[in-house]
Amino acid sequence: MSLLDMAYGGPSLWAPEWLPRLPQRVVEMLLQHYDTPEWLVSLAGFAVAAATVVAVFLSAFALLSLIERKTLARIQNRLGPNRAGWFGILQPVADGIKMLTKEDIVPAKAEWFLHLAAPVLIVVPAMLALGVIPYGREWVPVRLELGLLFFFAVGTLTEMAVFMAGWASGSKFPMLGAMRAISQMVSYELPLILSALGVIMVTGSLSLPDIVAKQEGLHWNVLTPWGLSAALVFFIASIAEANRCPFDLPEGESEIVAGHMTEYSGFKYALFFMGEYLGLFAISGLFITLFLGGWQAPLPGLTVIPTWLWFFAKLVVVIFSHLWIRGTFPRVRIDQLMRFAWLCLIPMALLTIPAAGIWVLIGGGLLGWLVTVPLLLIPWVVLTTIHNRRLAPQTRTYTFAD
Amino acid sequence: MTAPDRNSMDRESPDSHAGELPSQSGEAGFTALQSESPDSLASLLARLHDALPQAGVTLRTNPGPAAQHSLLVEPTHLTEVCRFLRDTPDMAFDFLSNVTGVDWPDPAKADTVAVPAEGEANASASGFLEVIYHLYSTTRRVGPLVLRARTADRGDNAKIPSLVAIYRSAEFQEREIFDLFGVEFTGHPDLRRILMWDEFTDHPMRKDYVAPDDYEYEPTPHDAVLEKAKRHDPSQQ
Amino acid sequence: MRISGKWRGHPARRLGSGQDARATARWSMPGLGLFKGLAVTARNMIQSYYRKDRMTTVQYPEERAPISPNFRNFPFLCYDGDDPVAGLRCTACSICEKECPPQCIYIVLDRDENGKSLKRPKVFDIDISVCMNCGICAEVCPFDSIYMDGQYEMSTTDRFGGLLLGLDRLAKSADYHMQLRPLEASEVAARRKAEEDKKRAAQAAKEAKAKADKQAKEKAAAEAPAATIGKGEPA
Amino acid sequence: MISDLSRFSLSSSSSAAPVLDDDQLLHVSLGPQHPSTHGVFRVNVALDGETVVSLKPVFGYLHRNHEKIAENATYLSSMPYTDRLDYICPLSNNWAYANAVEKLAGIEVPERAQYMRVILAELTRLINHTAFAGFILGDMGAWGSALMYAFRERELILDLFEDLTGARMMANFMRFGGCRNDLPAGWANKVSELVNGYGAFLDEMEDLLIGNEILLARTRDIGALPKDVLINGGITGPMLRAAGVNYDIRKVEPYGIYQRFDFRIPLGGTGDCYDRIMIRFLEMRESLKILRQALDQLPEGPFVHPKAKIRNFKPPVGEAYARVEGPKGELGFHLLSDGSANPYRYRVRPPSFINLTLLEDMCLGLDLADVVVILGSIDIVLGEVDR
Repeated sequence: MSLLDMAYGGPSLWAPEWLPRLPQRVVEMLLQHYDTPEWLVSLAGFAVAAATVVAVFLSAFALLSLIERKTLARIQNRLGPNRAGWFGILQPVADGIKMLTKEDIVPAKAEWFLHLAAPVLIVVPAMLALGVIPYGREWVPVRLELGLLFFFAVGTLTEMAVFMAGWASGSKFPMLGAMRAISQMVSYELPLILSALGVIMVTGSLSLPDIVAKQEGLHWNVLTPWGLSAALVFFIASIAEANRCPFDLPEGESEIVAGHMTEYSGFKYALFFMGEYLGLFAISGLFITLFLGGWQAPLPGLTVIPTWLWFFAKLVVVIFSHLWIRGTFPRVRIDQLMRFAWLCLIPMALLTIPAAGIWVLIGGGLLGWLVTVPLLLIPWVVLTTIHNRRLAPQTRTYTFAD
Repeated sequence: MTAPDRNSMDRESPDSHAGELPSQSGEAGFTALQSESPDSLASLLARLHDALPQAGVTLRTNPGPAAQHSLLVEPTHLTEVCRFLRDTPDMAFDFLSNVTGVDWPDPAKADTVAVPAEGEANASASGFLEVIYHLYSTTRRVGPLVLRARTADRGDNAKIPSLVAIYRSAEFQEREIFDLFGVEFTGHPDLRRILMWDEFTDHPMRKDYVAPDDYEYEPTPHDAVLEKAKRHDPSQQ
Repeated sequence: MRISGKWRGHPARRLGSGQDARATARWSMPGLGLFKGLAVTARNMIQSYYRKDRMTTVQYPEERAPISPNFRNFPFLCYDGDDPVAGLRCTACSICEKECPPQCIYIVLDRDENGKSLKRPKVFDIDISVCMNCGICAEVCPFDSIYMDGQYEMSTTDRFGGLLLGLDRLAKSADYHMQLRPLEASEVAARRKAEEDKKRAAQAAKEAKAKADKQAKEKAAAEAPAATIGKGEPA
Repeated sequence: MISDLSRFSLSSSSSAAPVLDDDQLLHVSLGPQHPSTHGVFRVNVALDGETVVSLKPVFGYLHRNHEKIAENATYLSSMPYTDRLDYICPLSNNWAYANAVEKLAGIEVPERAQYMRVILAELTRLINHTAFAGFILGDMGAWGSALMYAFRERELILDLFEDLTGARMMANFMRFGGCRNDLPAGWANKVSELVNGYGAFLDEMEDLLIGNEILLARTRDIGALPKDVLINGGITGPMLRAAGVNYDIRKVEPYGIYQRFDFRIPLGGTGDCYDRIMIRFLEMRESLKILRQALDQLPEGPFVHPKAKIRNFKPPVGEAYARVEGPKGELGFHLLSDGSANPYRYRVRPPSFINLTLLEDMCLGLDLADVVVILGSIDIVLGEVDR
């Protein structure tokens, strides 16, 4: 028997499925071999699992920073970075070296400790949130019964960190950015959580692995009317939570230079970027988990591919749509942003909850569709049209004088 | 001259469309804008004399091919004249396009460019600063009506009343002339330097302005400049 | 003033050729404009992989965009023949120096020991850190001497000296000009040749005349032996 | 229900901004190093929350006293400097200056040169409005896409300029009495090709921009002022026409040969930032029309008046004010000649500069984010503002 078989109790499981957990198991086995106390074994196991997640997502961050630039470049008919290494593959390394070697400037009026702590506090919650997401059938860094709650709880820490950064910089643009960030994040947290409620109702669990398990066999939540509606709300709110275009007001560079990051330089600045990208991974990961079936393969025949690869494939798709949106849309204004949250997203998120309830009550099927589709579609059309009418005039007239 | 009304297009009416609106002023549309001939300028002048006899507006002829003749207005009556030109319905000079400042250290030269009529008094003995306004009428589509106003001298009395209250477009242009020529526009709401920095003291567009030689040393093929730079920057000697 | 047309419609509707649209959509899908925008960017992204007019980047050191024959950069001085000193067309007349807007040309006339003008520059400097490539020097030159170069890779590590071009770097042969701007150069060459021919013809005529005079003089001298020596050939 | 909830709005665009004590306001200096001030422009804004309470523009960071330089240079020597006024559209500036000098000295321009000038000026208008569409999206936070598409097409026109004038931007092409050189062989055909293909690009840009709900939301009802205020404030160009004022110098005072072409002046209704964008798009369509006609009618003949002087040009004593419809508005040159080789006084009437007169009026009571959009919709170039 191979080491793997010994570790996982039989050849029935396909080895690559276990690959991400291999370091953890190896460390645990080694420690058990030397009669280490049980608590130390599990502690070391957690440490290694965490290290795996950190390593994976830090390299993903580096890769994404390159991919984002390449994709945006292509959208804009440019080539993107292609000088550092083959296809620009070493660009993240070059960026990293640049960021590390740059002078760290702290403004004279800054609260130096908070100024230092803010970038760290941006990264840590994103990392914590990444810890509860099930990446594969067997790859769940931390199996928490209240995983979803934990995710949202640590997510709110980001707001504090952003405000800390803005306030501690002792400067005006960061302050404006921080105030924007707080109002935006608080407003969009609501639709984010409310739209997840339907999933919790249907699953009956706050545990993320359970939510994924419930969606097996293409019973993805997004393929139900209430799920689609909730997914839409969640996706839009997640863009705002991740401070991405078109909701990137806190760092709206054409208005307030770089918002809360204006007074940062060097590695602290890089940490903000890292936090932002990790946050994007986390929120996209949660989106996949809640609505896109998590690590589930779309078709039964495709299960030969390891589940964690499925997860990352979906992650690529979700993140690409973020990039695509960034390459297309202008930024909204703060009052429009707020109005959209309170008058469109939150009512819709609230409506998905009874819709999910009705869906469960009826048990899906054609009747479920017939009842819930109008229940959701009509409010969507009405709300967005009202919103659109407020934003966009119905007609415009231009005359031509000879 | 018929005055086409720019506001008269009924844009909101759903029935109006191409070709149905009456053309307001004949086939040509409107009088093409041209510099007013001395005759019509003279009639305008006559009306000005009638309406504002105290203003002392005189005609100045432009000897060049452009033939844009101008009206010289006493600075003390400039605002009245402009208000009259703007508010009289069949004049309607509602658009102040351009404000130019000119420095005339030699007053005789000023009279070669804007020639006074026979027998009229020539410019004062001392040099002066001149402000030239180009007025247009967007409704009547005529112009430019050139107005000139001259200060008493180039020193403390270089004052001309501001036109900002009548033509908002003069706001930045008057600030610019104040900055670069040193004409004080009395009544300007916010008369500060605009292009030069606040601490700057001289008026660079005046003819007798001497540029400071406090620029950085830089090798150049021009020996004179080089020498000057070397004199100024001892480290290069 | 006549109103000749009217565009009336929902903004999400394309203006088209600017022709008058009268149809008005009562309701248009919210977000339709956003989706149209997404379609445009997606099309651009995909087409950037195979359409040359979408991906116009020229990767500079490896590839270079073709330079138009009219392209102008810094001036150069044209000389005929092989010798950049003797063949220089410039006569140091200083017209370009006077007309140069940023005053970046510096000319010193070459004189012999008697102070007589040699009609050539002793110093001809162009400070290309000041030059703004306007081409007025080439335009005003009456001697077909100064032309605009197409050379644009002029970067140097020497901030001052490297950007001050003297005669040694400015003088370029007429062949170079012909290569750079065949149209202009051949026109100039033809004109110069015609002038040269004219000059030569005039000179030949003059010489013939001188010869005839000489012969006449010789004839006269034969008759009167104490004649002065005839004037030498013109230079 | 919706209108009841409008009190959630953080923007007090509907109500007058409350006037607070100065120390309760947030004073922000936008610029001169700011991503969306279009150069080294600076505005000092006093904010109540994010609402603009006062706004003071600060100029002069790019001031080089262009007018003084021109007074010390010959008439011809100022021509390349006019390229650097509004460096997005140098050929319009060239024309405006040549126009003024021709008026001053009474110089005739031959037929072919007139057509060449119209073609170049309308191509310049295309460049300016195309780039504008990119910039305004940039000001709204969509960095890149629209701007890159705009610049991609702008490059094609700049290639044509390079073929003709020798430089992509600093053209220095117009001369008093014509143009510097004739069209190279095949140039007119290349322009025709470009003009024929440009409509497709405009369609694409319109798809990307004009229906975009976010853009609509950001630009609608922003920065509109009454017509008479705009005229009184000296606002010209697309900004004025977006408010519905039918005033285009190409029609009002047809300089060059504009009276020969069949084109229309698009007029907006409200004059908000959205109308300003649309008017520019419609103007580009009309420019294409003018270009097609000019290319069809382009006659043979001299490209410069045979008696035009290049060296030792001295206009007679007098003065002239001439203006053209530049892409950004009325671009005027006022020249005073004392008969010498240098102008006695050389004055530029820069449209970007005077269009900024009403910036504060447009921005008061709006958000900081709107200031950026309004500034973008005015379409300024600092080379011209600061001169």
